[in-house]
Parts: sequence; C-alpha cells; structure tokens
Amino acid sequence: MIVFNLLAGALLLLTGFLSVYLRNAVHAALALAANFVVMGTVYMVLQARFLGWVQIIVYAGAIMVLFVFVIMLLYAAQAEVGVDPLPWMRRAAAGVALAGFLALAYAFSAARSALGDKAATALLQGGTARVLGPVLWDEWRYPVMLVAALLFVATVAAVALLRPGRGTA
Amino acid sequence: MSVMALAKALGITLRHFFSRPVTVPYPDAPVAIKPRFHGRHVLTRHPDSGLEKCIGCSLCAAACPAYAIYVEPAENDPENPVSIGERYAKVYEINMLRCIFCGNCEEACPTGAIVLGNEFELADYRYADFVYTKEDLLLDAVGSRPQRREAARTGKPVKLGFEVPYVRPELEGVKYE
Amino acid sequence: MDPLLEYLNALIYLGIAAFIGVAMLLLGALLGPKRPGKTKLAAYESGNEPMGYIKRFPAHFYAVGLLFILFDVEVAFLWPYAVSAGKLGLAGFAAALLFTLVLLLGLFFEWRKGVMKWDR
Amino acid sequence: MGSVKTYEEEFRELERQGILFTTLEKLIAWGRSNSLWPVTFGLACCAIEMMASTNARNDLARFGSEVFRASPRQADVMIVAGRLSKKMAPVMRRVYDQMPDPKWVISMGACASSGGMFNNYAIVQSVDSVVPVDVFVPGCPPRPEALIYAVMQLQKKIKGQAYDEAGHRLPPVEAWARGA
Amino acid sequence: MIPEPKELRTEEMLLNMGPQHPSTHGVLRLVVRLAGEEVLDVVPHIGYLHTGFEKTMENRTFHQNLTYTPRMDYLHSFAHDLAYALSVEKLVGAEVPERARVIRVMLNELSRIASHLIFVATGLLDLGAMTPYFYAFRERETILDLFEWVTGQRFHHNYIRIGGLKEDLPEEFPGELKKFLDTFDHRVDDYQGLFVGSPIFEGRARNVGVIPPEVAIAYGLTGGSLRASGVNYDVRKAYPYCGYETYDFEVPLGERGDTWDRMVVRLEEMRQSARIIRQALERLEPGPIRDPNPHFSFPPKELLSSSMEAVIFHFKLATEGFEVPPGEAYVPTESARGELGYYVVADGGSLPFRVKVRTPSFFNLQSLPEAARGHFFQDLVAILASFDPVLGDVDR
Amino acid sequence: MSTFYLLVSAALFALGAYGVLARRSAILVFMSVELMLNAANLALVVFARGLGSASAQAVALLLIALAAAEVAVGLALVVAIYRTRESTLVDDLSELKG
Amino acid sequence: MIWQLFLTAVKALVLILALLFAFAYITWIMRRGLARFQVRLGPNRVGPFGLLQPIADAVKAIFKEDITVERADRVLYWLAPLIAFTFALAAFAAIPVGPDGWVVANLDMGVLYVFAVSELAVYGIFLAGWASGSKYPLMGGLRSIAALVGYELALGMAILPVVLMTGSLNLQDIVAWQQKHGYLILWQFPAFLVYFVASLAEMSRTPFDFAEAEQELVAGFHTEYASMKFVSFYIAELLHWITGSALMATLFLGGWAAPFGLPEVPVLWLFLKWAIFIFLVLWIWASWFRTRYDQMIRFAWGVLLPAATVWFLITAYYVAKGGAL
Amino acid sequence: MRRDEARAYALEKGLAVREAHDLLHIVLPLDGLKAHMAAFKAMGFNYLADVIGIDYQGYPEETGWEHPERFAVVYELVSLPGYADGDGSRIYPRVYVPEKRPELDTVTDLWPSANFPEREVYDLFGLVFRGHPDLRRILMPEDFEGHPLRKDFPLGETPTLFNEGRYIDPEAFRAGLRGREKGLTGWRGGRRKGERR
Ligand code: SF4
Ligand code: SF4
Ligand code: SF4
Repeated sequence: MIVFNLLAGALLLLTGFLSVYLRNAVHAALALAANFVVMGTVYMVLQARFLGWVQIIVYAGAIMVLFVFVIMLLYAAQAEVGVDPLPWMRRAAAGVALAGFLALAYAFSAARSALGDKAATALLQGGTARVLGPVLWDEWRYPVMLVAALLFVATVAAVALLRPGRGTA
Repeated sequence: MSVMALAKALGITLRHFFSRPVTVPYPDAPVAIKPRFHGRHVLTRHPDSGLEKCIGCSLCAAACPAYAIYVEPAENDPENPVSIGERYAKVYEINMLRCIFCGNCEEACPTGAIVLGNEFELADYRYADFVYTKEDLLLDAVGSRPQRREAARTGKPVKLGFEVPYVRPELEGVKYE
Repeated sequence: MDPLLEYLNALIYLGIAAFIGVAMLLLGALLGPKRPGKTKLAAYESGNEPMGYIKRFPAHFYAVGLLFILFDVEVAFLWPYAVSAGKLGLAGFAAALLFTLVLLLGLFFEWRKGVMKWDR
Repeated sequence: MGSVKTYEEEFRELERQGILFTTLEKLIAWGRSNSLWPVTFGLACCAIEMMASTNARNDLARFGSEVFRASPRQADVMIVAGRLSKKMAPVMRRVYDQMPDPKWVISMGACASSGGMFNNYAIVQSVDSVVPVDVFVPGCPPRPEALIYAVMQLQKKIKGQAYDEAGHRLPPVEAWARGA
Repeated sequence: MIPEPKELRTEEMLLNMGPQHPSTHGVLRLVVRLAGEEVLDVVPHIGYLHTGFEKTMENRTFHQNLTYTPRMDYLHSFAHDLAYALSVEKLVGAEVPERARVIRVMLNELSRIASHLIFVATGLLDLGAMTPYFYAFRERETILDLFEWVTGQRFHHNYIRIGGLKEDLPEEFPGELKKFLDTFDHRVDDYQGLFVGSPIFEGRARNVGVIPPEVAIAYGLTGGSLRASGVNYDVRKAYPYCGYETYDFEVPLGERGDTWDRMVVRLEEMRQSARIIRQALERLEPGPIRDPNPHFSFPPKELLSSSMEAVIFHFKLATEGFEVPPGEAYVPTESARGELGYYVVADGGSLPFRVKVRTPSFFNLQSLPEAARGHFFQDLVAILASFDPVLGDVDR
Repeated sequence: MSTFYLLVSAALFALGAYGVLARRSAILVFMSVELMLNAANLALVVFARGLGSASAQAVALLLIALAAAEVAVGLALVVAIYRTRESTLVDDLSELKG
Repeated sequence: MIWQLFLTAVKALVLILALLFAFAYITWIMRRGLARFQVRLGPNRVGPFGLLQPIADAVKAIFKEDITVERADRVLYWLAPLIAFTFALAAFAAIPVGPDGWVVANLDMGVLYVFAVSELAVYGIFLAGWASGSKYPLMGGLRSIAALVGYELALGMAILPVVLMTGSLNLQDIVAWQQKHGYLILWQFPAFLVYFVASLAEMSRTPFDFAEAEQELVAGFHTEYASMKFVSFYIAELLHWITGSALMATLFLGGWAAPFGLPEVPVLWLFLKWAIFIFLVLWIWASWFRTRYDQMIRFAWGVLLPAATVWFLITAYYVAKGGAL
Repeated sequence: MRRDEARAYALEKGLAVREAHDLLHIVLPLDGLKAHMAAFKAMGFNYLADVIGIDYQGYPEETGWEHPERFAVVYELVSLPGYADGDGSRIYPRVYVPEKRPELDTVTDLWPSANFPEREVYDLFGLVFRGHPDLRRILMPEDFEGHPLRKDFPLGETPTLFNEGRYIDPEAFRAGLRGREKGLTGWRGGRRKGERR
C-alpha cells in the first residue's frame, strides 16, 4: 500500500510537472492524461472507486482525447507551442505557485486534525456505484438535475460557439 | 427494405461459404491448360525422319515484334542433314524475357518448326539464363531451364505443373512425362 | 477479501501485458537487420517526395467531439442509477427520466443546428 | 551499428564460413519464405494477372502471401508487375527503398524483366537496372500459375536452395549480395 | 517555435495519392488539395505508364502492331485489336467475312464482360467490400479460359488479323461459352444482390460525384460514365460496326450521373453483352474467317508446300509486311470505357506513318476533378473507381 | 495517507497555477486549469474518505461534470477564436479587448 | 498475500499467452474463413492446413528490419504501439471464463473497466497516426477519433439496460444473473443490436473500418510502421475483435454459463459462444461495405444513441416499477 | 446533316476539303483557326473527340496527299448523338503548323475536353497552344528533353541480347527486312532457298 501510494504520488507529481513543462503540446496533453489515469487509481485506493472510473473514463478517456484532438487539429505537425514566456514571467509564476502550495499545505495540515487516517472508511464501502447511486439520485437529486441543465446549456453554448455548418474552417 | 438488402448480401456470402472453393491447388495438382495455349516454344522435328523442321529461314525472327529470336543458318551437310531443308539453324536462340508469347513466330514459320508449347513455369533467377538455346527448345527437352536444372541436381524427373489432356497435332512427338 | 485486491490483479495483468509489449518491440528492434537510409526513413507518400507539412487539419467533427464529452458525463451519471434503479423506485426513475430527456433535448437541438451535417 | 551483431552481419559471416543454415537460420528462412507479403506495385497488364493470382481460382493466399500490403513498410517482396516507364522508375526505387530489409523483388512479365516488346524511349529496359531483382518471370502476361511458380522459386532462393545455370548458389537476398 | 499566425492561415494540405497507391487503378498520381478530409481540388498527373505505343507502332509492321494494341487497355483488350483492325481494314479495303464479324462481336462482348467484371471487383473493393472482388474474378477466370480456348492467350489475344481472324474457333468453344452464359446471369444477380439496395452502398454512392450531362460532354466523357449521366451515346448504336446494328440490345442509361449510376449502368451492360453473345452464338454459321486477299492475309499453311506463289506471299508478309495505300482512317468503336478509335495514317509503306489512339480513359479522366470537388476524400476513391480508368489506356 | 495525498494535491494545484500563469497557448492554459481542478477534486476525495461521506464523493462527481461542461465550452471557445484569429496565444487574445 | 499475487501473475501470464495464441490463430481463422466466403482456400501450405502460417508470419516479423521514420515523434512513435497493444490485451482481464477464480481480475465494476479500456485504447491508434509525421497515418488517426466519438456513447448506453436488469456492474454477477434468468439477448434484444453495431465500430471491423481503409489511406494509421511495431498494431486490432466478441458473449449470451443445462466446463462454453460472434463479424466483413466516417457518426448519434436511450428508459421504468428479477 | 452543313461552310469560306475513307477533312488556316472552330461549335459540334498531332516529315510526296507544313493538328469534332439535337456527324478539321513557329491557338475555351489532348500534343510534338490554361508536359517527365513523337526523335531501341555476345539491333534488323539494305537475315525480297521434302 505504501509502495503504491509513494509511487502514485511520485507519478502524479511527475506527470503534472511534465504537463506544464513540456513544450510539445501533444506531449504535455499526454502527460496530463497519464496524470488523470493515475489520479483515477488513487481515487480507487481512496475508497472512491466509482469516482476513479469516472475520472478515467471522462477525464482521461473523453476530455483528454478531445484535448489532444484539438491540439492536433490546430497545430498538426508542429505541436511545439508550449513555449514559455519571458523568464521573469516564468519566475513570477513559479513564485506564485510556490506561495500557493505553501498556503494550501498549511490549510490542509490544519484540516488534517478533523480527518484522521483511520476515519470512517467503512461507511463508504469503497465508494462503488451502488453506494453512490442512492446518494446521487436521492439526496443529491436536484443538483443532478441542475447538472443536466448545465450540460444542456453547455451543449447549446458549444454549438453556438462553433457555429457548425459555417463551412470548413 | 434496405435492411433486407443487407440481409440479402449476407445470404449470398453465406451461400458461397458453403459452396466448394474453386481454387486449383496448382503446385500439387496440374493446371489444365487449353490446346492453343501459348507457352514456351518448342522446335519440332519431322516425325518420320527425326530431322529438325527448322530450315533457318529467319522468318520467325522477322515476324517477332519483340525481336526475341536469333537465327543463324548454315548449309546442311547433304550426307548427314540436320534439317529437312537445304539449310538448318546453326544457332537458334530465343530470349525468353523479351518474348511476349504472341505466336507471331509460329504463324510466320513456313515449316511449322517453331511451335508455342505448354510450359509456363519459366521463372528463373538470372537474366542471362533466359536465353534459351536450341537444346532447351528442341522437343526432347521437357520443362523449363530451371526445372531441368533442378531435376539434374536432385536426380528426380522434371515435375511439370500442367497436364495435356488433348492432342496437339503441331506438337507431335513432344512427350510430357 | 478486499475488492481492491482485484484491482491489484488488474494492475498486475496490465503490467505483464505492457512488459510483454515492450519485450516484443525490443525483440523486433534488435533482431532485424539495420540498413537505414535517407529515403527509407522519409515519410511515405505513395512513392513521391513528401510534399510540405501539414499545418492545420480541419476535421468536421470536432463539434461532435465536444458534445461527446458532455454525453459521456451523462452516461457516467447513469451508471450509479442503473445499479440502484430497483432501490430508487419510481421517484428515482422520474429523476432519471428528466435527466435523460434534458439531454435528449440537447441532442435534438444540436441535430437541428446541423452539427451532423458536413456535406455541402 | 553498435555491438549488437545484426542478423545480416551474422548471416554474411556465416556465409563466408560456409556454415550457413544452422537450425535458427533454417527457422528464419522458413518463416521468411512462407510469409512473403507483397507490396502492391501493379503497373500495367501484368498487375491484372497479379490480381488474378490472388483470386479465388489461383489463390496466392495458400502460400501465405495474400496479404498485399499497400504500405511498403510492411511488405517483404515487391512484385513489379508491368512495364516500368522512365517516369515511374524513381517512384519505384523510392518505394523499394522504403521497404524494410530483407526485401525481395520479383520482376513479373516481359516488360518489367527486359522491356519486352516496348523497346523504346519510354520504358526502362529491365527493372534489374533500377532495383536488384531476385526472380524474373517471363510471359506476357505470365499466367497466375507462373507467378505462383515464381513465388516458389523465390522461396527456394530464400531458403538458400537456389542455383543458377552456372551452378553457383545464389544469395538468399539479392540486395545484400549487390549492396543495393 | 511559435508558428507564425500567418503561416497557419492555410488549412489546406497537398496529398499525393499514387502513383503507388492501392486504389488508383495502376499508376495514376492524383495531387489532392484537401481541407481536412474534404477534397478541394484534384489534379491528375498521368504519364507514369507512358509506354511509347504510338512511336513504337510507327516502327512495326501493320501486322506486328496487332500485338501492341491489346496492351493498351489490358482489361478490354479485344476492343483495341478490333478498333485498330477496323481502321486498317478501311485503309486496305478488306472485306471481313460474316463469320469473322460474328466471332469478333462475340469475343468483343465477352471481353467487355471481363472488363466490367474487373470494374465491379475493384470498384466495390474501393468501397470496402472484399468479397465481390473474388466472385467477379471467378467469372472472369472462366472468361479468360474461354479466350484461352480460342486465342491461346488469356488477354493479350493477338487473334484478330487484318481482314478477319487468325484461326477458327475450336469446336468445343460454343458449348463452353453457352455453359458459361447459363451461369453468368445468376452471377450478375449475385453481384447485384451484394450491393444494389444496400443502404451502406446507397450512402456511399448516391449523389456522390454527380456529373451533369453538359459537363460530361464538355469534358469529353464517353462510355458508361457518360451514359450514367443520361446521355444515350453508345458507338455500337450510333456508328454501328461489325454488324452491331443487327443485334438486339439495349443501352442502359443512368439518371443522375452519380457514382451509383455509373456502377449500376455497367452492371446492366454486362447483362446486355451476354444477350449479344447469345445472339451471336446463334448466328455462328460455318464459313471463311478471313479475307483471302493474299495481299495482307497469310496464306493457309497447307498451301506453302504446294504453291510457290503462296510461299512468296508468305515470305513477304512475314518479313516486310503488307503495304497499305496512303490515307487516313478512323473508326470509332465502343470499348468498355467509352469511344475508342485508331486514327491511322498510312504513307503507302508497310509501316504505319502515324497511329493515334483515341483512348476513352484519357478523356474520361478529365472529368474527375469536376466530379470529386467538394466531396470527402473517402469518396474520391469511389468516384475514381466509378470512372473505370485503365492507366494503360490513359498513358499509352 | 491522507496527509500525503493532500500534499500531493496541493503540489498539483501549485503546478497548475504555475502552468496557468506561465503558459501562453490558450489550450495549454486550459490544461493547467484542468490540472488545478483535479487537484481540488483529489483533496475532496481525501476529505470524503476521511469523513466517510458519500456526499462528498457526489460533490466530486458533480465537479467532474462541471469541469466537463467547462471544457466543452472552453474548447469550443478556443476553436472558435482560432477560426477568427488563427492563433491560440493568450497574448493575442488580450488584443481582442483593446 | 504473496501467494495470491503469484497466482494472479500466473493467471495473467496464461491469459495473455492464450490471447496471443488466439490472436495468432485468429489470423489464420480470418484468412481461412474469409477465403471460404470468397470461394477459395486460404493459407494451406505451411504445415497441415496452413496451421503453421501464423508462426511463419511471426518469425518473419521478428527478423524484419525495424524502421523509425525520420519525421516521427520518436517517443510517441514507440509508445503508440505499446499503448495499443497493452490496452487491447487489457480488457480481457475482467472477462470471466468460468466460475469464481476463472478470471484474472474480478472487478466489482468490471463493465466500467472494459468501458474505460476501450476508450483509452484509442490513444494508441491516434498517437500512431500523429507520431508518424506523415499524412496518411494522420488521417487514419483522426478517423479513429471520429469512430470513438461515434460508437462510445452508443456502447455505454447499450450496456446500461443490461446493468439495470442485473443490477450489477460486475461481469461475474451478470453471468450469474443470466444463468438464473435466461440470456440477456432475449431480454435485451434492442440493446444487443445497438451494442453489436457499436462493437463493430469499436473493433473497427467492416462497415466501420475506415480508420485503416486500405483503399484510401494506404494502411491507415500504421502506414509507417514496420516489423514488430506493426505487428503490435495488428495484434491490437485483432484482439479488439477477440475481446469484443468475448464481451458480447458474456454480456448477452451468458458468458461461460452452460446452455440447456449441459455440464459446466470452464472455458469451453465461452469459447463456443465467442466463436459465434467471431463468425458473425467475419460474415459481415465478407458481405458489406465500408461506410464513410461522417455517415457512421451520424448514424451513431442519430439512430443508435436515441434508440439506446429510449430502450434504457423503457428498461428503467420496468426495473423501477419493481419488475427486476 | 451537320456534316453537309460543315462542308458547305468550308466551301463557302474557300477552305480545302477532302473526303476519304468516310472522313471529312477540312483544312483551316492557322490564323483563323479559332474563329472557324467557334463556327463549327455554333453549328452544333458540341463534342471534341480528339486532338491529333501528326508530324509529316518524311511523308512521301507521290501519294497525292500534300502537306504544306511539317506539323498538322487534326481535330475530331462530333455532334454527339443522344444529347440535345446531336445527329452524329463527324468532321476532321485540321490545321498545319510550321516547324519554325510551332504555335497555334487553343480550343480549350470552346471545348474543355481539349485540355489533356492539347497538352499531349504539346508534350509529344512540341506544338505550343496559345492560351492553354495549363500547358505542361503530360506524359513525359517534366525534365524530359525533346518531343518523342517527332519523326526525328529516335525510338531509342536497345539491342536484344543473346548468348556469346550475339545480339539483334532492332534498327538494323528492320532495315534489313524492308529490303533497303542487307540486314541480319539477308532477305531482300524474291525467293529464298526453299525447303526440300
Ligand atoms: S512468341 Fe512472339 S515474341 Fe515470342 S518469339 Fe515468337 S514472335 Fe517473338
Ligand atoms: S523456326 Fe521456322 S521461321 Fe524460324 S528459322 Fe526455322 S523455319 Fe524459319
Ligand atoms: S509483359 Fe505483357 S502483360 Fe506484362 S505489362 Fe508488359 S505488355 Fe503487359
């Protein structure tokens, strides 16, 4: 378990780093996809198995495929677009990121006392679909409806933005 | 309606699935070639005297659109004639790679000496090995050069990939064992 | 037994599969002859010199691709419903019905908008 | 190419020592000879007979060669079927170059092998001057069985059982012998 | 590197399709301008099979040239033999006996069927169906067997002679042919069942590559492709030769001029050809098969041992060939691809002064850009196949 | 274990933030945003585990849905802008305003 | 624990080898089978009935030169076949071939696993197309995405009713359910139809094999691949067929469960049912045409998806009413 | 019949007309080519079946066919039967092109189908069609020199090889056959030594 956790954590960080570091957009996107897959497995380990699968299916499977796809459409053979801006910008960004990290780490460590490692995992029963089903479709019924509405709006928006049928371009 | 068409296509293929394959297992079973097939040339002999029919007149060479035939005539020794005419072909060579098996030579030959035979298994490795000389063409030579070469090496008889279920008068005397 | 163990099994399986894959590729790469050449390594284009690079590749279906994400999420929401539909009863069904109908509406809308029409 | 000895080098060495065709070599030769995937390189009339050799009647597939690969990358043998014009010759050379080694060439038909009846300004007189040819097939067009025979001849050659008229054993891959 | 926005402005790409490509039917090279998968333009580049026929034929005798003609259109090879022979016969004024004419029609139609079979085979293969290829080739193989009976060659026949035919039909032939015809109709039904009506085929072929009749004529389209556009032009009806006017057959026409029509028209033509062959079989009366004029016909072999005159003619024909009076002649004929004709210029010698072949594929190819523009790349292949080009016919 | 993943989550979030700031191409910025969202989700899942609350997981699921909608619209936006501007660089986008 | 893992590893190895073996012989079956549809013989000269043909092919491929084209994106060019190969093998891990224990990973959400894997597998093809740096492969790769966009939703929507009926995402449970209540193909015929059609697309078999349409794209996404890399793709391609068929047998034909009360034999029944689908796909392959990719997407979204959704709602109503068995 | 119409038109314009072997040849002047062709088109010859280049160099004089210039371009015009009011007439207008200035007007604007054949004539004979939209070599490689169908372009034959260095040089061989000089066969007409049975 420990081994897995360390490995997964390292992989997450590595792929995350690669995804913001690599200059080739397709490579970066792939790193991100790998990140998502690993994240999915981590979810599974963290008693959220269904969520893990959704993470893999939706994020790695659908969203990232589409990302890669759009990148390829836009840059085709020359995906070297992830060029970094001026060095000071980069340095500033790194600074901001570091500050954010420290702040978050502090916040999390504060919240940690509320959790405890051996917390109520039994309640979750691994977070399978069967567990989530009633929660989602009973307790959270209205938010789910909202999501449906949101997805619909997104559909409309995406279609409106793309204005399909406007020729090939 | 249109789904029916798809189903019909499935039906047709299925029917064929259960019909017998039409494949001829060629190297195992001989090919039945037709009497007029244009295969490797044969220089025939006169059936009675055993003399060569070719009189070295070069008409075949002249008629050949690919200029694949080379004939060099020589006078027959009257005592011991090679051919039935006054002259005979001292050199008779066909460049099999050039030849297009059109049959013009056969048509042009006044004596019926050159006949397009049945051998089609002529594939070989070297360009130079494709100039068939008189020995390769005269009717006692069976098979193609590579076939006879292999037969000589292995000691087995030449295995021809075709069968001749009919009589070809112009090829009289040619034996396919 | 912890069901997670089965996940470990799957992982092991994947690991072995990947290992075999790597082994196969390496085998192929190492054992074959090596005679690279400029033309051999050039892109294949029906026997011609490749002409130019591809700059941008318009594909007509990216609109559909984007919608694909949305519907994929929809399906993701339906899995939990599907396993517990019996438990949820008709009330749950009503929710699912509404959920699905909204999305079917979306589908209908985009169809009307001609997302699927790329012919001239 | 580094310290890893490629098969080809090994092969050459073995050939030099005259102990070619150990068990492994035999296995390789067997595999190669029985899985000759042709690249589609139909040029003219002969191509039709090449197609006919894959058809139901003759079925080149029986020899494991029916997988006509359109991409030269996945093919082992190029059947040059038809007349090669001078305009086409560079294209053909390119396709040949793009095939991975080991590769073989069958020159099918009179035109490909020698120019045949088209002895003129437009046609390359023998494909052999463009790429090393392993097997020539005379005929115009060679009937499908003749092509099948040629494939069998090629198999013999790959297995190292081929001799020319002068009695020399021929190298299994012409291109290696010629350094093309 | 940041790609310059200006550089990116273009979304088009040029793609070489061919000369070595599985579905260009030989060595056609199409430079396709694509936006994604949409074909903006197609430029055919031909000449990859240029064989120098016309020049070479100027250096062979009229007789030897009969071996060159079939090699242009290697699918419907008999049509080329015939067209060439017709032109030369016009120049030398040969009288072709009736039996020879019937046999010519018969074999010509047989050859047409063989050609259309390949069309069906490869056309459907290009649409992704593998099986019709094998079925069609099976029938074609039977036809080639029939030709082997008659001519000894599978498709480069060298069977027509100026003034007639080389030799008579073998005795077995009519029976074999009848046997073939009897099964053939069912086979055509099979092909039809494999694609006509299939929704996938409809989707791929209907309204794809439409050529309206005006465009077709402006770009010189002939043959089945033209008839698919609804123009009723068949040389066999319009300028009958070899007695086609006496045969009872229909010219199938299309309505829209799309890929679908072009495919189906040819399928129907096969049936009509079979019909013609049946009629020809019935007319097969014994008789001479060659104009006995010794000026251009080889004397029968039997005569050689008895008649000195025959020997002299024979020698002259074999070496020098026969002389053709000066003049220029052209006889249009209908090959499987369209109007085919040989414009033969003779200068009085035994070699033609100039032979110009009006090959249908060469002209048909010009309509390809018109038909393919705006369609998907995937359809381009189908459209090209539906024109049934033969590259030997295009490049000569 | 929770702590570890919380730290990882924080780090990923920071990486995402870096990416958002440092990348110029709109698509890559977008990807970095996704990374941040995921980092947040990871934290949520850790908390859900700690609290034993399936509801938290439900929230995470809803978040994923939100993210998907966002990506769909966002990518559509990028593509649409690309069409008119023929560029995906953020700097060029800012020109739009001015 | 260790013993467990070892057992898994052995099982996994056996399964993978079996799959590779199946691949080898599926090429043979494919060639012979197609040949029979086309009234010819197919490979029959290498070994008895041509049974050694796949081995000859393998030997040849291994000793063939491996090419890395110049314009390729080297990393991805190597990664792509690996991804394709691994994910093609992956799906089978969750398919039970017999009762308990006869499965490498009896995942509680096996259906999702299969679903995820089938999505991820596209990466391999797609990247191969892109990494080759050449036009034909790129087009092939993009078409694979087009296919994904088309079939994946229909696939998901068609499994949902199955899950509704059985109330489980576990494939073993689904089989057990069918053992008890009869095959799902009887209960869920519309879902089966949609699933079958979508599967054809997933396996990129005939009506939807445009991603590697030889007539248009030379060899599609793997035009630039030679030697074992090409073989990896080839394996992946055919494994999709193998796995897809096995999955259909499991989901709709009762998997390893013996029909008609015949004795249980672990692998046998699944194999036989699997063979039915293999044949079916082959048959369609031999009979139909290739669609255009836009037509396929339109068909999937316009016909398959709505149909599956409606059927899902019907089933859901039935189950919600308490009709579940 | 449009053919008669065309004949009448030609006679009226004073163009040379010749009918032989069923073909109606009309000789057009090089300058007025376009105008005459347009007139034919207006007459209803809606279909251009072919553009034929001929190099008359070496054409024997005594044949009665005069060819004022070295090159000729023959057009084959058809009033296509089966379309509109086509009646199937065919005419063969031709124009002679001098060797020194091998240029003539294109007819691609009248009949788009002239595109390929004109390119072919350009390629093989070197006649330049003024106003052609895309006059490039079509059959020969772009970098090919010369125009192969001109009579002075050699056929480029290579000898056929036989054993021991024997060969047939087609050119000489042919010459020998035609009896103009002694070739390989030595046959110069007349009777040969015959066969004896
Ligand atoms: S068959 Fe034809 S090509 Fe061959 S030698 Fe005879 S005449 Fe020449
Ligand atoms: S084969 Fe016949 S034509 Fe040729 S030289 Fe001999 S006799 Fe004369
Ligand atoms: S050898 Fe004959 S059949 Fe083959 S391409 Fe040449 S002319 Fe055609």
